[in-house]
Amino acid sequence: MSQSSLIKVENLAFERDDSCLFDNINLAVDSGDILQIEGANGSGKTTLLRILTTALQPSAGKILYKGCTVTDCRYQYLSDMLYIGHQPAVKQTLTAEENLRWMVSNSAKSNQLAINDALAGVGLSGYSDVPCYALSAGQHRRVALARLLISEAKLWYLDEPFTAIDKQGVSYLEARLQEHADRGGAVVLTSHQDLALNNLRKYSLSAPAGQIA
Amino acid sequence: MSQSSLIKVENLAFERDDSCLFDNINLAVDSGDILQIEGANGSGKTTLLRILTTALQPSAGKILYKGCTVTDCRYQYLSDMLYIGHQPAVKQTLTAEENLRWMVSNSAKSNQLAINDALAGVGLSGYSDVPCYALSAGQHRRVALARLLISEAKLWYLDEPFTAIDKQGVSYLEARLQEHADRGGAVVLTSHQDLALNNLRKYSLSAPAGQIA
Amino acid sequence: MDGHGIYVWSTVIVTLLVMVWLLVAPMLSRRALLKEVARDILRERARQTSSTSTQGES
Amino acid sequence: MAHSINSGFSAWLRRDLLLAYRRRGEAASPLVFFVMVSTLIPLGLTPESARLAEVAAGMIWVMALLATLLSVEGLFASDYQDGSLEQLLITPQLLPMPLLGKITAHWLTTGLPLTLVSPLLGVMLSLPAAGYLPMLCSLALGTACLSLTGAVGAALTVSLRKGGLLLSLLVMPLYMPVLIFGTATVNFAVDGLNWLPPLAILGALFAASVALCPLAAAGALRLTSAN
Amino acid sequence: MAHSINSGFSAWLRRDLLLAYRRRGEAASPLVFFVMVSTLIPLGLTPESARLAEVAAGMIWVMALLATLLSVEGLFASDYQDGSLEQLLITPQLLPMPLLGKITAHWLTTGLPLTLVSPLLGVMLSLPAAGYLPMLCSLALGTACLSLTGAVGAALTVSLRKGGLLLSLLVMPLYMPVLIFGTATVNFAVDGLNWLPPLAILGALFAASVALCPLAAAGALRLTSAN
Amino acid sequence: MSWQWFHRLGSPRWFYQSSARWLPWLSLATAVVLLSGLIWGLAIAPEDAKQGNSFRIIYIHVPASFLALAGYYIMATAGAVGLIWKMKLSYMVMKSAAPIGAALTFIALFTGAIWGKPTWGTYWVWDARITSMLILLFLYLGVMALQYAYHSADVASKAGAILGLVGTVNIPIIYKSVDWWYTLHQPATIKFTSAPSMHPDMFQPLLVMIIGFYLFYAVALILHTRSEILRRERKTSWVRDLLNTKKQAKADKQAGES
Ligand code: HEM
Ligand SMILES: Nc1ncnc2c1ncn2[C@@H]1O[C@H](COP(=O)(O)OP(=O)(O)OP(=O)(O)O)[C@@H](O)[C@H]1O
Ligand SMILES: Nc1ncnc2c1ncn2[C@@H]1O[C@H](COP(=O)(O)OP(=O)(O)OP(=O)(O)O)[C@@H](O)[C@H]1O
Ligand SMILES: [Mg+2]
Ligand SMILES: [Mg+2]
Repeated sequence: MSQSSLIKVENLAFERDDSCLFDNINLAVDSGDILQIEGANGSGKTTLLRILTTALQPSAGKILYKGCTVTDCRYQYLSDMLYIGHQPAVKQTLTAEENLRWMVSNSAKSNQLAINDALAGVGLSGYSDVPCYALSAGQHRRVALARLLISEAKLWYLDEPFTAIDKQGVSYLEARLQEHADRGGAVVLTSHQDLALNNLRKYSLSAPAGQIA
Repeated sequence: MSQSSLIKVENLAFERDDSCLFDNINLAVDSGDILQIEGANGSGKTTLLRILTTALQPSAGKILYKGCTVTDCRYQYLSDMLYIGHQPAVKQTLTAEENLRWMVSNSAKSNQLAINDALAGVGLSGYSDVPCYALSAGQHRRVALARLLISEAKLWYLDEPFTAIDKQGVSYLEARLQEHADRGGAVVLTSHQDLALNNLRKYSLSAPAGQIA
Repeated sequence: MDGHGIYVWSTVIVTLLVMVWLLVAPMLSRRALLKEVARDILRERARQTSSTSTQGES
Repeated sequence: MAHSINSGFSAWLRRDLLLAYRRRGEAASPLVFFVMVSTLIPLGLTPESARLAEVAAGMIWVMALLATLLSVEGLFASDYQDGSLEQLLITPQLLPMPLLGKITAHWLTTGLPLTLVSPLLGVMLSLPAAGYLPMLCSLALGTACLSLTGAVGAALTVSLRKGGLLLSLLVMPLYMPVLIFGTATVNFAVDGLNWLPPLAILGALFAASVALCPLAAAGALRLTSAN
Repeated sequence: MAHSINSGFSAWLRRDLLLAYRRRGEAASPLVFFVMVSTLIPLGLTPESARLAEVAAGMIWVMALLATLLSVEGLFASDYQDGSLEQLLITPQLLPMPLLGKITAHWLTTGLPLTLVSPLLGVMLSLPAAGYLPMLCSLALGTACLSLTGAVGAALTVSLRKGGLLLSLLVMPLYMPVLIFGTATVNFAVDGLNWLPPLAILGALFAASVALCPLAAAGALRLTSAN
Repeated sequence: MSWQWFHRLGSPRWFYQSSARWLPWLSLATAVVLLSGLIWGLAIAPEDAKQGNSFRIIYIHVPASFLALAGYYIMATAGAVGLIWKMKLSYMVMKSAAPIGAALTFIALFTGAIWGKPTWGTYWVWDARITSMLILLFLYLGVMALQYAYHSADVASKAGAILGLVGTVNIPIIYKSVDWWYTLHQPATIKFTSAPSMHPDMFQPLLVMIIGFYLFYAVALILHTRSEILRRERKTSWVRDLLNTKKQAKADKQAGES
């Protein structure tokens, strides 16, 4: 039944400038899973996520999506995937609404109603016509996170999604992640916080030897 | 005994584009205090901190440092103050060590030994000659936070200092803040996390009416 | 060289200087690199011995 | 998939046009630069119109080239900083199409306005009447080549913060043929020669750039943004 | 406090020089730009030395001006983005001194190299022999004025992301007097006139800029970065 | 099996070790050829009827110009091989070829400029070949600047290779266009002395010098590549072993001597 895994990572390794960041990573993510990647600062969580999204090339190993390597089914894989990184890809000069409309333009649900709902969901309903440079740090991130309320992607990769978000926002987001997993989606996220989620699995990256205090 | 307050804020108000973000803020911070400013995203925590550091002008009210308005004793106040904002002021092309040496160049303790100790303290001892763009998100912030281990400033303003820092790092920092307060310093910080600190006081900013979900 | 000597010799000298630099620069950097590697090896050895004798330094 | 390839093009085209519209003041800057530098020239050289006429075509072209060069630097810079470029790299669409969309938007907001305003400069620098039509044609085609080639350079330098002037070093040599045939088109017309041959060469350069540059830029982007 | 005022100057000077040194390749870019654009000119105009000689002084000055203009844009940009500028605003030192340090570093890394390399361009554009010394003097003084004035513009535009081309709009008018007296110095010398008067005017412009520009830039920074 | 040599050729280690063996012989040959060519050209060959002794600059100028151009193609080819076959060694060759090519281009420009003074009365004219040569220098400098700008050696070499490739497409275009541009403007006063009419006594030393410059190029390229290999592989075990065996050999030698 190995095909039934949504994502299967086999013997993944990454080295940069001839020094190995991690190797021998084996992971499987199924529908309904939420996988939290843990590890100290600099242990390679972001790097791992970027490899999973195909933005970086691994030095060795492979990533299978529904049993087929991601280079072979690249279009399908990338269409089913959503990634929110450290940098939220929010354009400073556009308003929250315009940013969101642009970000989800590939999605079927990209109508005005859905966008308004999503902005209301992340607490930005009053701000839809404020340019994003005038938003606070947390509001800025919320614009990017609003994608989660519209996206139809099955697979979410989230790099520290809770950064700068207040408590109420965090619990709202947690509920949203839970819901996505319950509906058969899968989430891979990094976070330094403990999350209140069912069916949460953890994967720990160890820090490169002897360098982290 | 009102002079004994290190910082005293009286009737502070701030409005931008004719809409009031907050008003009537009264605060006092004494030696040994740690003050956590709380509030939802967009409630004005960063704005308040920037006003306290004199980077922004308040619309009304005043800030007293040891009983004298900060515009009058500007030099003294700014010399005794340390501010780490959302943007950590870390130069991407310099190494961690160079960044730190530069940041603390006004401090008496800015010798090589102190710098190495500080870098080791934040877990970057192996990275002192890596340019900062090659650091991870958390390591990047740690470079800025290393200032706390050298600084002789009495008054620390920290805007979400724990962003992107791992758990071990957070508890190390908490201990450092505690120590600073115990030695007679004062800390004003914002954070969405609950902190494990003695003599912690909280100040809540309420969100501007009806806009935050 | 009937007044043209200065032109000929200046070109010859500059050319030779550049060519010599082209040969010497890589040799110097190679030597510096070899030294650096040697230093790395020594440092590693020192670290190994110290970490086996005094367990758990910073 | 045909649909989605196209949508990559038009979606990014529309987005970049919207962004440019949001910063109208700034999007107009290459134009302002073009006009202002052209007014510096009489100050630096000579106010005599007979002598200006001799240099007019060359100067207009040199300044158009510089204006394009300077603006092409921003093609990917802000996208890199705020993470949009990373998102672009992981869109399912093939990379060259969105890039072509971005480059087209760039041309529409710099090359095209430059071309349209050039007759004004022609008047200021006393360009002979026969030169106007060839100048419009050659600038329209030529600035498109410049945007396309510049995109490759911009992609190669995007992850170097503030790489703007390194960019000039990289692409300026590549710009020289365009400059030569561009000025030749105008000068041929002014001298009463047949100006179609140099224009045809510009057209050929344009065709080659459209075919190759988005590919090269895509390769360069994957490379540089991966570190 | 005398000590700390000076330390504000030299600390920021040293820091910016270190930053420039770290990106040597890039710090050399204004220079490269200057040289490369100067080769565009014969391509655009004419390869004949007699005609080039006529425009040499003006062209060298226009290109030096552009190179400075383009590099001055980066004076505060990266500091603004990474938060260093905010830290600068809350240093206890008086703001103009650190700013003067930054501006000096900028001149040392752009204006000075430009000046030193200008004789080479003089040769390439067939500048008559009498023009070299005046060119060196006028460029040294003039580029310093340009750096100082440019800093005010850079401070005004820093909080508008990517305001580089808007900047040109702001400072270009301020650059015109420098350009006029700079070229005049060289052209007077070439024509066998006394070139000291225009140079003296440049000197006066420089003195005024040193006194005023850091103050104005400080005011502008406080204003723009406060939002 | 047939790929084995290819694989070996791509191995920096193999290159480093075997080049150490040929290098002394190659250097010797270079020195002999260059010296004899230089003496022949500067002292023995007859003076030119029109230009007198300044003509002797040709013995440096022309070989340098040849190599400057050839060097670009060598560099671009190395870059292309690196991109296509992902061969580390050829990236290192590419990186090494850039400064050498730039230096030779500089020599060509410098000698040409100096030569211009006695022949044309000016150091610089905007002749088609001269202009293209200047542009070639810029292309080289661009590749070098890109190499220095990136701290990651991997990214730097790939970026340099892409730029090199774009440059190769462009070089013929640039040359053709500059040539065309010049014929539009050509002032009649300036002409090169034409090569084919050269007397054999003058031509033979030129040939020797050209061969000498090719050899020199090879030596310089190998030297630069060797140091580049060390730089990039300094963390690998074979470099460390290399140093250990070297030390061992030294110790043995000392023991043998005493
Ligand atoms: C900065 C100035 C100069 C540059 C950049 C330059 C460049 C070149 C180049 C690139 C070539 C090689 C052409 C080829 O491979 O076919 C060449 C050949 C040659 N150059 Fe120069 N040159 C310069 C000045 C001069 C001067 C002043 C003279 C003598 C009056 C001269 C005489 C020659 C001769 C005789 C040849 C070889 C014959 C030929 O291929 O036509 N050059 N030069
Ligand atoms: N440059 C600006 N121009 C106009 N309005 C701004 C600007 N910066 C912030 N604001 C507005 O001021 C309010 C307060 O912002 P501030 O950054 O102080 O919030 P915060 O409490 O720090 O939030 P967070 O928890 O998200 O960091 C927000 O509603 C925001 O939209
Ligand atoms: N562009 C880069 N070039 C070279 N090394 C890098 C680069 N980016 C990251 N690194 C190094 O790779 C390691 C892993 O970085 P990564 O960003 O993946 O860590 P992380 O686990 O996400 O850390 P954090 O919790 O701080 O976000 C770090 O040691 C870092 O120094
Ligand atoms: Mg990370
Ligand atoms: Mg905030």
